[in-house]
Formats: sequence, C-alpha cells, structure tokens
Amino acid sequence: MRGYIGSRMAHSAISMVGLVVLVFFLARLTGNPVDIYLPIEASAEARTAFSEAHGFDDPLIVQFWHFVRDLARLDFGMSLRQDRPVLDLVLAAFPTTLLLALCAMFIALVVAIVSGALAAQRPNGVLDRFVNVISLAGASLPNFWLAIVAVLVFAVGLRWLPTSGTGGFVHWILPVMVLSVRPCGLIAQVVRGSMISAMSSAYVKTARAKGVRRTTIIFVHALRNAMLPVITVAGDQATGMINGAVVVEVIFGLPGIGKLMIDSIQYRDFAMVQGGVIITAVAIFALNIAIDLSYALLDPRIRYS
Amino acid sequence: MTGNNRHLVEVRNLSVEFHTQDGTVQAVRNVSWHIDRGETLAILGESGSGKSVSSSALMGLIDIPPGRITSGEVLYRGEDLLKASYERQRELNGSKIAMIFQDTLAALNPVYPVGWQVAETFRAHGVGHKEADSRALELLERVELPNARARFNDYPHQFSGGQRQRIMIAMAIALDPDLLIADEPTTALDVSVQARILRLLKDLQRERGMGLLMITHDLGIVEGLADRVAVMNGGEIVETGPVGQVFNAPEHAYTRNLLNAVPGRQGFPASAPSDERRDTLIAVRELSKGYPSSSRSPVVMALDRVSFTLARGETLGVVGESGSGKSTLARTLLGLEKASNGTASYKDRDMLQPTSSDRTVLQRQIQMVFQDPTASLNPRMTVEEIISEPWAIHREILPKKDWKGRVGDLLEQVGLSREHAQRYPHQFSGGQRQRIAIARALALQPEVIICDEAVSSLDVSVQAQIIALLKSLKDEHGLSYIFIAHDLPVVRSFADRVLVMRKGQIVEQGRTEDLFTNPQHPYTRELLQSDPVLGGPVAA
Amino acid sequence: QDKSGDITIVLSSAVDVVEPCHMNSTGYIGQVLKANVVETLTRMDPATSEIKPNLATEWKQIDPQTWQIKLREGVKFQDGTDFNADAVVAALDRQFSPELQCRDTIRLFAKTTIEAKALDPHTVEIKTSAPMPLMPTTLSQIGMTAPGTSTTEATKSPVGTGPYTFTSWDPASNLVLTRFDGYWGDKPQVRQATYVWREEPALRASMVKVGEADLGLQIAPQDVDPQMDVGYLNADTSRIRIFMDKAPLDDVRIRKALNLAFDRSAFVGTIMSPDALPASQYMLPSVSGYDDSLKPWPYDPEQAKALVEEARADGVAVDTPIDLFGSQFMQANLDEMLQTLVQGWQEAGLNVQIRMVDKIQHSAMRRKPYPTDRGPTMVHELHDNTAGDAFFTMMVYYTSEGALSNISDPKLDAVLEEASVSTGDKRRSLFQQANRTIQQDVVPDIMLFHMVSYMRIGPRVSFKPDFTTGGQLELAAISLK
Amino acid sequence: MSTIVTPGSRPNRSAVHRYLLLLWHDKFATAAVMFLLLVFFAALFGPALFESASNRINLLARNAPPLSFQHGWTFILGADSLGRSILLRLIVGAQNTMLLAASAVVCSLLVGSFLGFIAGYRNDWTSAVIMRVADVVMSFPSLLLALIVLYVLTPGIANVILVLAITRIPIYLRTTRAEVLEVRERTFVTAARIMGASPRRLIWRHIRPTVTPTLITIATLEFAFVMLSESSLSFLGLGIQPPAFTWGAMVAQGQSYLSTAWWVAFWPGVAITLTAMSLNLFANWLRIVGDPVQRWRLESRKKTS
Ligand SMILES: Nc1ncnc2c1ncn2[C@@H]1O[C@H](COP(=O)(O)OP(=O)(O)OP(=O)(O)O)[C@@H](O)[C@H]1O
Ligand SMILES: Nc1ncnc2c1ncn2[C@@H]1O[C@H](COP(=O)(O)OP(=O)(O)OP(=O)(O)O)[C@@H](O)[C@H]1O
Ligand SMILES: [Mg+2]
Ligand SMILES: [Mg+2]
Repeated sequence: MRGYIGSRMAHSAISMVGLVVLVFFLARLTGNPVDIYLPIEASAEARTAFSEAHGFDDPLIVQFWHFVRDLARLDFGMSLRQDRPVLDLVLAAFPTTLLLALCAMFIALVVAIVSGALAAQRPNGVLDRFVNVISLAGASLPNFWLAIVAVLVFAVGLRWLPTSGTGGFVHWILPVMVLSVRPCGLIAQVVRGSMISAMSSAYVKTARAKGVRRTTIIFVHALRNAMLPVITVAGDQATGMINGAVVVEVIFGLPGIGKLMIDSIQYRDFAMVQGGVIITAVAIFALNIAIDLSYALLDPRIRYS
Repeated sequence: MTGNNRHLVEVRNLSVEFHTQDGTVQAVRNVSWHIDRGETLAILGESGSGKSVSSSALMGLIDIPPGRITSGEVLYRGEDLLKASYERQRELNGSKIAMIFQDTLAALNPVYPVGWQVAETFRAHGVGHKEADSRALELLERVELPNARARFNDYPHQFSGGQRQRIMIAMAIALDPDLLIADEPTTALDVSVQARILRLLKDLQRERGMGLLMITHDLGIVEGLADRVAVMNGGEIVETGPVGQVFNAPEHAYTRNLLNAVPGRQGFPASAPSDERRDTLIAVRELSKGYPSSSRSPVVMALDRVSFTLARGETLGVVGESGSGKSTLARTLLGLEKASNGTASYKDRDMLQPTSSDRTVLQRQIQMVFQDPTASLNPRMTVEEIISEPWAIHREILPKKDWKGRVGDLLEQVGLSREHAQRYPHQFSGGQRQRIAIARALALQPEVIICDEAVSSLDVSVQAQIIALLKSLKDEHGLSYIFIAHDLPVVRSFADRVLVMRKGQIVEQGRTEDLFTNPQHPYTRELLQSDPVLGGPVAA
Repeated sequence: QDKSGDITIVLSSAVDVVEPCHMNSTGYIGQVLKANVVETLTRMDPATSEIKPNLATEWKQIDPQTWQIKLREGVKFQDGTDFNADAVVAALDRQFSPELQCRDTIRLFAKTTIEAKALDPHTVEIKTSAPMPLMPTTLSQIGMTAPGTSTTEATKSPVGTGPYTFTSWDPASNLVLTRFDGYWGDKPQVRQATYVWREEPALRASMVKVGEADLGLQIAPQDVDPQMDVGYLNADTSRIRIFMDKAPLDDVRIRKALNLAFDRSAFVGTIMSPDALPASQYMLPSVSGYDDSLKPWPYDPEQAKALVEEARADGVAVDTPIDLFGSQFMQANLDEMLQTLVQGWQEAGLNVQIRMVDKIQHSAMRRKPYPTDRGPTMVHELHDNTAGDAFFTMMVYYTSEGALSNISDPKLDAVLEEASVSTGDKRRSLFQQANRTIQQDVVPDIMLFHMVSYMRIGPRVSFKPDFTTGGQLELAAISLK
Repeated sequence: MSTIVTPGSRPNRSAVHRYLLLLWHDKFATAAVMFLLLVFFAALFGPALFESASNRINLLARNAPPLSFQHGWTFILGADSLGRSILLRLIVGAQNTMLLAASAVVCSLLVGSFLGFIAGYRNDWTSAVIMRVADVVMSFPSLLLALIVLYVLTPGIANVILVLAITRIPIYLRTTRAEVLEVRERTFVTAARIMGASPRRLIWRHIRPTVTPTLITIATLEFAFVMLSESSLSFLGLGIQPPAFTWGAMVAQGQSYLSTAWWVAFWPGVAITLTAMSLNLFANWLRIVGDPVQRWRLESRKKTS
C-alpha cells in the first residue's frame, strides 16, 4: 500500500510537470496581455515598454526558464493584474473554495445516497419516480438560475438569510445549497443505478436470512458494493468544485479560486494561472489518489501492486 | 406460540412458480412436510427438483415477483410465516430459523471480513459489538476454521470453498435456531471435517432440540443423520417416511433409481488399463504457492512443493483436506495465480509463464469447471451464449449454424433440456448451474479438464450420468481429467490414480485401487475411515 | 460606536488594484479613490463641463508650453505631510515613472512629456514638450498622491489629501474608507464607507433592497424599480466602427444605408433603457465641441434599400458578407442589440455576420496595427469622454494618425489639427465643423446611443448620480437621511 | 427434466415487437421515447420549416408572457427579449442543440470509456499513463482550454464539441476504469479468460455489459450539463454564433430577465431538463431490459392472471 502511494505520487509529479509545461506554453498562445492592461489608445512605445517591463518580449524558452528557476525557490511569481505574490493570492482564495466544496459534497453525498438507495428498493415505484424527477431536475438546472432564484426567495422574499458575501455561518447556507444541487442529482442517479443490481445479489438474501434490518441491508451490505461508481462520480464533481465553483463564487461574492482563475485567464495573468493550476492540481491529484485508494478499501478484491 | 400445535414447522401444500420469458416455471408443487423439535428431516431429490426453492420460501427469501407462491402455508409453531409481516419475518430469521446456503461464494458479502459477517447475526438480534465479535470467533473455531483468530478479518475470496462453507455454517448456528435449514452444507468438505461438522449439528440438536432440515444428495449422510426422509422429484414430494423404511423398501421408481445409482457400491472402475505406458500430458514439479500475509494472518502456503504427472487418457483424482490447496493447484496450473516456485509443463510447454502461442494451445486444450458454478457463469448471458462461447472464441471448432443444435445436445447430455438454452443462470438451481459449467467445459473438446468439485451438488443419479458421460468421452477421445472431489466413492469409481493433499502438500499418491485398499499415510487412513460409505460408522 | 454615518456601496467588479495613477482609466479605482482619498488640482463641474479650482486655486498659461499653477494653502495629506509645490512635483513625476506604467499618463499625455518644478512653496511651473492647451482639464484627472508614495511599485494604500482615508482593503472582499478629520474642506456626512462587489446585477439590486447596501451601481435595465433606481447618462457612447477599406464598406452609400436601415428609437425602452439617447456624435452633448444641430440618422428603410441597389448597380460587391465584431464584456444586452441591427441590414439587402470575440481579440481588432487577413469589417465599441473636451475623442478616433481611426481624410485632419491648438469658441466651432463632416460626408461609423446606467439608492441616503459617476463617486456628495 | 414449463403464452413474435411490448409496459419510458421522437423530428425538420419565423425580431412583442395570443398561436410560450416566439425557437434550436450536445457527449463517452477499459483491464504502465493524463485534463482549466482552441484553431462548431468533449472525458474514463477493476476480478471473467477469450472479447462481452448502465446514466445527466455549458463558451466567440442558437444560448439569454420575465429562461430550461429526463428514463428502461435478473419487472405485468 505504501509502495503504491509512493509510486502514485511519483507519477503525479510527472503529470504535474507536464501540466505546468502545457499551461505555460499554451496559455501564451492566447494573445498578449498588453491589449488588456494598457488603455486602448496606448502608443506602440508604451506597449513595448510594458512588454519589456514584464519580460514578455523574451523568447518563450527564456521566460520558461525564469519561471522554473523561480518555482524552484517556491516563488510562483507576481500577479500581473494585482501586483502581489501569486502564492499569497492563491492560498488566500483556496480555503474558501475548499470549504465550499467540502460542505457541498458532504450534503450532496448524504442526500443523494439516502434518496438514491431508497429509490432503488422499488425500481419504477412511486418513490423511485419521485427521486428520479427531482434528481434529474437538480442535475440539469443551471447553477446561476438556482443561485439567483434562491437569493430572490430566501434573502429578498423571506429575508431569512443574507443575500451574499462572507461573514458568519449563515452566509454559507445559500451557496452551499446551490452548489450541492447538481452533484446531489447526479450522485443520486448513480447510486440508484448501481444499488438496483446490488440489491438482487445473493449476499443480500443471506443478510435477510440472518435477520438483518432492512436499513442495514441497504446501507451496509448493498451500498458498499454499489459505491465504486458513486465515489468516482462524486470525485469528478468534487474536482469540478476544486477547479472553482465559478458561478456560485461570482454570484455570492465569495472570493474563491474559481473566480480568481477565471479572471486570471481572462486577463492573461499568466503567473496567476500557473500558480492557480499548480495548487488546484495538487488538490485534485491528492483527491484522485485518495479515491483510488478508497476503491481498494471498499472492495478488497481490488488490490494495487 | 400455540402449544397445541404438534409440529415445530409444518409446510402445507406449498406451490411456488417463477415467471420467465418463456412462460411460467412451476418450481414447487403442493409440497407438504413437517419437522418436530429435535428431529431431522432429509430432503433428497433430483437436482432442480425444488429443494432449495421450497426451503427458501420458509424464510421469505423468494423474490416476489418474479417468483410467486401460489398456494400453501408455512406454519412455525402455528404461525403462518407466509402471512407474517416483514418485521416479524426478520425477527425469526437468523434467530429462530436459520439457513446454510448452497452457494457460499455468492452468499457471502465480498466486501466485508468474514468475522464481521458472522458477528452480524448476533448484532442483528441485539447482541453488543464486542460480545458479538468474541462469540463469532468462538463459532469459527468451533467449525474448525483454521487459524480463526488470525483470519477473522480476511475476506470471503481469500478462503477455500470448504472454509467458506464452514463460515456459512457458523453464521447459521450462531443463535441456536429452532430450525436449521442446511442446503447441501457439506459438499465442499472433506469427509473427516464433514463428519465432525455433522457431529456438531447433531450435538446442537440434542442439546437444544433444534429441528434440522437437511437438503442433501449424499445418501450416506441421510442414513447417518436423518430421522425421516422426503424424496422430491419434479417439484413434488414423491415419497416420504422414516429413513430405514424408504431406503430399504423404496416405493417410488425415482427413489429406487436414486438408491441404485450410489457410487462406491459398484466396485472399482472397469476401464482403467492403468499400467500401459502413456505419454505424459502435464508434469508438475515442486510447485509452491504462498499467499502473502495480509494484515494479521501469517503466510499461507497453499501449495508446498507439489509434484505429479498426468498422462493422456488418465483421470487423476485429487482428494484431501478442505483448504489443502486443491483449488489453488488448479488455479495455478491455469495461470490464474502466480506460482511462487516450481515448474509445470504441458507437453513440454511451460504452463506457468507460457509464450503467447503456447498460451493459445493451453487455453484450447485445458478447461476447468470451477468450484463455484454460479460465479463462473456470466449473469447477463443466456445458457446458450455461455455454452457456445468457446466456439465463438475458437472459431475453427464448430461452424456457427451448428451451435444451437450442439448446445441442445450438450444440455441433454448433462441432464438438462433443450428449452433451458434461452434461460439465464439465475433461473437455475445449484446443481443445474454446475451442469451448465460442465457442458461449457465439454463444448471445447479439450484434452484435459480440471473438475473442481464438479459433481458435488448433483444428486447421485445425475452424478452417475455425468460420470458416465465423462468416462465415455475419455474412452472415445482420450480426454484426461484432474478430478478434485471430496466424495471418495465417486473418486474411487472414476479416478485411475489419486493424490491425497494436506496442508498444501501431497501426502500420498498412487493407483486408486492401491490407495483405497492399502493406504499408507495416516491422513489417508483417517480420511477413508471417516467416509460414511467406505469406512465410517454407517457403512453399508 | 455610532454606525449611523456608515454606508455600504456595492460595486460591479472587484477592487483588486488601487493605484491612483490608473484611476481615470479603470472605473472602479476612480469610483473609490477619486475625490475621496486622492484629489486633483482642478475639477470639472459636471453641470457645465467647466474646469474649477480644487487643490489649485489659480492657473495660467505663460506660453504654449508653460503653465503656472497656484496651490491651495493649509492643505495636509492624510499622513500628515504638507501639501505644497514639492509634493505636487513629486506626484506629477510619479505619474511618469516607467515602472508604474500609469494608464492615465498613457492616455492623457501620449508622447508628450512634462517637466514640473516648484517656483515657491505654493506655485508650480509645468513645462510640456508639446503645446497642451487643455492642461487644466488634464490636471483634473491627475491624482495628488503623498510624496512618500512609492514610485516603483503600485501603491496598496494610497494617501492623498481627500476627505477620506484609505482604512482597510481585502482585495478578495471589501474596502473601507473613513472620514479624514484633517480635511481642508467641508466635513462630509458619511463617516465611513465600505465598498463590496458583486458581479451579478440582480444581487446588487437585492442587496440594496434588503438593506445590506445603501448604493448599488450598475443595476440592469430589466431589474429597474423606479422607486429606488436612478438612471443617468454614464458618458459611454456606443457605435459601430466601419473599416472603410474593403468593398462594399468603401462605398459611402453603403455606409449611409447601414445607418438608415434601423430604427434607433425602437431600441429605446426595449433593448436599451428608456433614458438612452440616440447619438449623432461620439461624445455627450455636454462635451465642448458637440454640435447641437446634428440629429441622429433617421430610420428610412426605403432609402437604405435604394442606396444599396444603387451601389449594386454600380458594381459594388454589396453581397459580400461583412463581419461585425463585438465583445460581450462591453455592454449588457449587446447580443440582442446586434441581432436586431443585423435584421435591419438584412432587410436593406446587406449581409452582416455577428462575430463575438474575447476581450483581447476585440482590443486587437480595434487598435492599430489592424489585422490584415480580414474581409469587410465592422467593430462595435464604446467610448467615454469624461474630460469634457472633444479633443479627447476626435484626435484618437477621427484623424489619420489616431490610434483607433480608420479614416484618412486630409481635409478633416487639417480641421482637427487646427482645432486642437486653438482655444475658446474657435476651438469649439472647429470641432463642431469636424463632427458635421464626419456624420454627413465621411460616415465612418454607425452611431448608436448615449448609454444609461442605473444606480439603486437605499432609503438611508440620497445621492444624485451624473455622467461622472462612472469614474468617480464622491462620498461627500452623499447625504444621510 | 423436472420442472414444468407452461407452454409459452408468447407466440413467436419478432424481436422488435417484443421490445415495443417491453417498452409499453413502462409508461414513463414510453412517454420519454415519444418526447425524444418529438425532439428528433423538431431537430430534423424544425429549421427547414420555421428558421426565418423563429428569427423574426419584433420589439413590440418583447418578453410577451406565455399564453398571450395577441401575436399569434406561436407565442403560446411567450416571446423572448427580442419578441421572437419561444416555441418556434425551441423547435428550431433543437437541431443545433442536439447536434452539439449529442456529439460532445457521445465523443467523450466513447473516448473516455474506451480509455477506461484499457486502463482498467491492463492495470500496468498503460493504465498509469492514461490515468495521469486524465489527471492533467481534470486539472486543466476548461476556460483556458477553450481560449487556446479559439486562438489556435478557427472558431466553429467542431471546436466547441472538441472542448466540451475533452473536458468531460475523465468522468467516463474514471468510472469505466473503476468498474472494470472490480468486474475483471469476477470468476466468470476468469472463466472466459482461461477459455482463451481475447481481451477484446472479455471487455466487450463480459465486462462492458456490466459497466454500460452506469455510463449511460452519467451520459444522460451530462447531456443537460453540456447543453448549458456550451452557451458559456459562445460568449468567448467559440461555438455557435447568432443568429444561430441553441437551447443553452436561450437559457443564457434569459438569465438577465429572471426576475422580470422568467419564461425567457424557463422554457428552454424545461426543454433541456425534459430531454435529459427522457434520455434518463429511457436509459433506465434499457438498464432493466438489459439485465436478465431485472427484466421480469417489464414482463410480468402483462399477465396478471
Ligand atoms: N428465478 C427462477 N426463475 C425460473 N426458474 C427458477 C428460478 N429459480 C429456480 N428455478 C427453477 O426451479 C427449480 C427448482 O430449483 P431449486 O433451486 O429448488 O432446485 P434444487 O432442488 O435445490 O436443485 P439442486 O440440488 O440442483 O440445488 C429448478 O428447476 C430451477 O430451474
Ligand atoms: N486469496 C487468498 N488469500 C489468502 N489465502 C488464500 C487465498 N485463497 C486461498 N487461500 C488459502 O489457501 C488455502 C488453500 O485454498 P484452496 O482454495 O486451494 O483449498 P481447497 O483445497 O480447494 O479447499 P476446499 O476443498 O475447501 O475448496 C486455504 O487455506 C485458503 O484459506
Ligand atoms: Mg438447491
Ligand atoms: Mg477448493
């Protein structure tokens, strides 16, 4: 097991290098930041001066060398737009995103697993149809729609919650709810699907013969066997959130990594993009390692060499 | 509990049918029987005659739909279980009525440790976690699971067939049920273990007055254990009565048939011209296989320097203690497990690390019938697809247009019918699935078939038919078999030579006749001694 | 603590830069800093577009390239240093620091350089490398930062002479200004202002509605509630620029047809807000040089069609597809506006395709050197002239040399050249003349609307926005109820 | 044999007929198929019939509410912000929407599951390479990818499909691989392997049928997601440009009218959800039909004796 983790980390390090190289060179194909940072009227001289000041006129390979050299000292560079160290900005934004993702995934998983597993007890039954419709609607509702409607209803109409912003616990309720809807719908569907097969297995009969409670049969015996695709899909959704719950962050004014990355990409703040990608990739790679390990934990027949 | 009722459990007029794509299958028709406290009822009968289905009905384990209980009642101390609420049924299951399932690999949850699963029976009926664990461990030791403490947290797939069966038994007897339904509980156990397990059951019966419903095809067990016997055929009970009466004066033609088919009563194989020099097909030298120690358990040497040869046209019987490495031997020869040491060759081709061209030959010429037939059949394929799969893989054997007919022939040869071709594995009984697996192995017409407990779930008459089939193939096509079995009479009647295994080692090997008449190793002697037919206390 | 003087303002985009030398080029910096933290030497009166004293009390032009400025006395920076001639020189020099790449400087001075020196503690002399008749206007856009401000790095806590000190700033979530007690002028009512930002217009509207904020900027026209929302011309004028180099756009009849083929008034109150004004020139009516006599192009589909047919008859390739570039970030409802225009042109017989592009591509389309591999091209764009003089529009957009111009018309160049060095009425009338020529004869663009923004004003405060609000939001002008 | 088969109440009907019958027994699935047919025909003939009518701008009918007939029956669902009939736009938009979403989903499904089968089956260095590349794709910001495609390739529908497909490949890949890891350890796969079945056959005949239902479930849910995210690319200039449009673009357009004219975003949202839901119901039906252990659910209903 330990050997496996070790080799996985080594492989991930190689992927990380590939990712960084890709991002570095490909991002620079997407236009020159001068066009955004200087006023449109700027003269050619001003534009050249800007490029020189930020090293954009060096050959790409030289720019890359500088980047790597700084990175080796854990210097991720300065944000072109904000003129602050990239690392500070990313590390400031990341906890918000992580917290959002964790809370939303937790809620989504709990709700989805319970409803999906119960729905699978009688495929095409009333509960199943109900869960089906709700979860599908949840999985296909646009986030912005949900977010705005939620604000209009809970903050403006009922005045139960603040509209947006950071602050106490109450500020997180709406964003987390909105964010959990799609993963919840998606996961519920996957749970339902794989639970249907699991419930018709022979070991479920054995459990019944032992007199095990129905809830235990469902949530202990069948569910664990049905979990493989569920955690995969949940992992994908979590990855999406780590990459940034952009809509939710933007609408609710939560300063997360998603918003930061979107802005940086739009403003061609290359150093930020690189720094952000590295940090999120670390989290995503770690998540994927955790998921792969959990396969083996969930199903002892799966072993990694 | 109504005291005025005479019987512990009484089944009246039970009929069960299944819906299938081709119409309705009447699995059980108007079956009635009863068991009293401390009594043992044995149900004998043809494979597929409805034994398992009728007993599952008792515990509410039939899937309804597609199954349907069309008539009858099941009275447990006067209470009709078919009408009981789910919660009531749950209360009784496990604590008052328990069942040992036929197919142990599928019946155990693959993702939980076995100890946990045994302890669950206690927990489900209100015992605390700690106590449940310690009692579960006690039980596992009682059913002679080797190294029980160390292997408490191992998973079902890490155990041998017989070990799993003992785990199932432990689970069933955990709470001293009033009624124990044992569906082929000892098919994977070697005779000495089997004898001790049966004694355990008997003790329980005596101590607690447990009623025992024994489903088996082993007439030796029936004779030794049962008070009364019911014979089923075609979903009906055709004959019932005290054991002695039925065995000595069978009334029904089917019962007579059954009793006559018992192996071992017919002497030694007539066919074996065993001294003739024949070319060696498989040569195994010093083969070892150890399973790496998991968290707690020590390294298991499943195979310990095993050497033997198999000649063309020969049947090599492999007998031995449950968990002695027989299945592992088969799996290692087929390359499913990596050998730790040693060599094995088939006609001078390396079997353990074959080149890709060698592998094609090996796959074509060596087939296997797995110990767990259910798991070895793809649940999403029809029987026809399953049996014709070898032809789909090796196109040269049979043109596609002949598949259907050939599948039908094979099904009939193994005692099934042509109509079964369109059904799916889950719609069959345990013995029927085993025969489907045999039919598939035969389909390829290989040179060697490794049968791992291939006939263990078959009633004696079908068993006899299958053995006869295998023999005739051997005579006609020169097939060779490695025949792993616990049923010594069957081995004696079929094998030319026999290996005896224990703790991963071959303790003795020799010609069948010599071995059975003049066993050398003490373990072999013990084994022969324990056999109810050959040497045991109830030998005829 | 008394919170009654504290207000919250919700902006439409994050304040992640607070460098005062970009404050006229980047709206939100100006909205936060200008006239609140950092003051300018002069100021423009929005009502009349006249330049008024501020930190400077008087100014005079010694010769075409020299200006003398008299400073207000008794003014202190928020950090306690004195505001005097040396401070002004430092602030002006800072504006030209190469490390800072001040956007305002790039816009205001182009290639002109200046040399400032203190004549006495309260007089500054500025020499310019080229004549700058608009020096007072220019000075209304340059922030006077404290001498201690770094000249090599963008400041993150600007210090000025304004009525509010820069108190705290979390680029991720908010920014706070607090009243500066040592302010030289009148004491404003608002004690403390917290700026937050939400990109979604509905959210900004909601926040004011539920009382989480007192002022909400950039309310979407469709969310407008007349009870709370005030509309104002935001200084932006939208137009479609025509690249007049390729057929059929090189034919003036086609350019006229493009202007005639749709009904500007039908947009008002539908896609555009009801207060939007159809435009005839690329500047607000309040800008000096605007010609009142010019009317927006009328809606005359018949004539448009006729012009197209006429051109077709003369062999102009009128069917060539014309690419119309736009970028979503420019204006709300842009998509809808362009689609409606395209339908009008289609009816007139012209084939225009909408091409939405990314910000950078859009900028690259708009400025010289223009991309060469393109067909007949038009670009949608916005422009705001808050300085109040036509110069800031005309030279860039309508002269041959202009960085954003597609015209090369020597006669027009001559008029504009003369206007730019003239003053007073002559200057105004020359610009007006140029505007007439442009609209009537050259037709280098399809002038659309003077745009309107809405601000939502909460019940606790009162405020009257005007066209400068997009670039500065004076807290002192906010009164509490 | 011992069991009695009551002679088939089922005469030898053709396979098509049999499946139709099975479909008929699931009323929800029947309705779903009808709806999908409707969408299909709309996609096929919609543009030819209503293309110009759906693009006719009429500012007088701007945001006309649903059920207002003064502009004609085509305005039964109301009008959008340019006064165009929402109904007609739904019909005409079906073509582009389906083309785009279906191609993107199918591409990522095929590529993702193909790679997933390889990665799961081989579980050696090929698997490691595939999985680490997937990690990179998961961590690569999708907006940046979109921009790169935009700058490097010429804008066009194919490129939107490319972007959408690439970013969604990992979910299919990881799901497939996880399932394969488990299924390939089952005895029936082993049994087929020692019969000499080629990896291709093992995967196709034995592993795939177990994995497919989960993949299809995910794909149907992804469908809605892809339809919505496509519109977020079009503002960059990637994708379908007006006057062409998709349902996703219609939803995006209605976003700013949520609080004043909900129907502008609502109906296309409903269309997307209904399509996803129909696909999902149909997939559920397929799952049951394809699983012999479950199939009785659709069969037994016809003979409630
Ligand atoms: N789900 C099902 N659908 C259709 N037929 C079924 C189903 N389950 C069992 N059967 C049929 O019911 C009959 C009785 O099966 P059962 O399992 O009771 O046999 P059995 O007597 O236990 O045989 P064995 O000794 O082989 O285990 C068999 O013929 C089998 O084919
Ligand atoms: N995957 C595994 N991990 C650890 N131990 C294993 C594993 N598989 C088998 N064993 C152990 O190896 C030994 C030999 O098992 P094998 O299945 O070969 O026995 P067997 O002779 O076939 O027994 P039976 O007659 O009960 O089927 C047993 O003790 C078993 O517990
Ligand atoms: Mg059975
Ligand atoms: Mg075995």
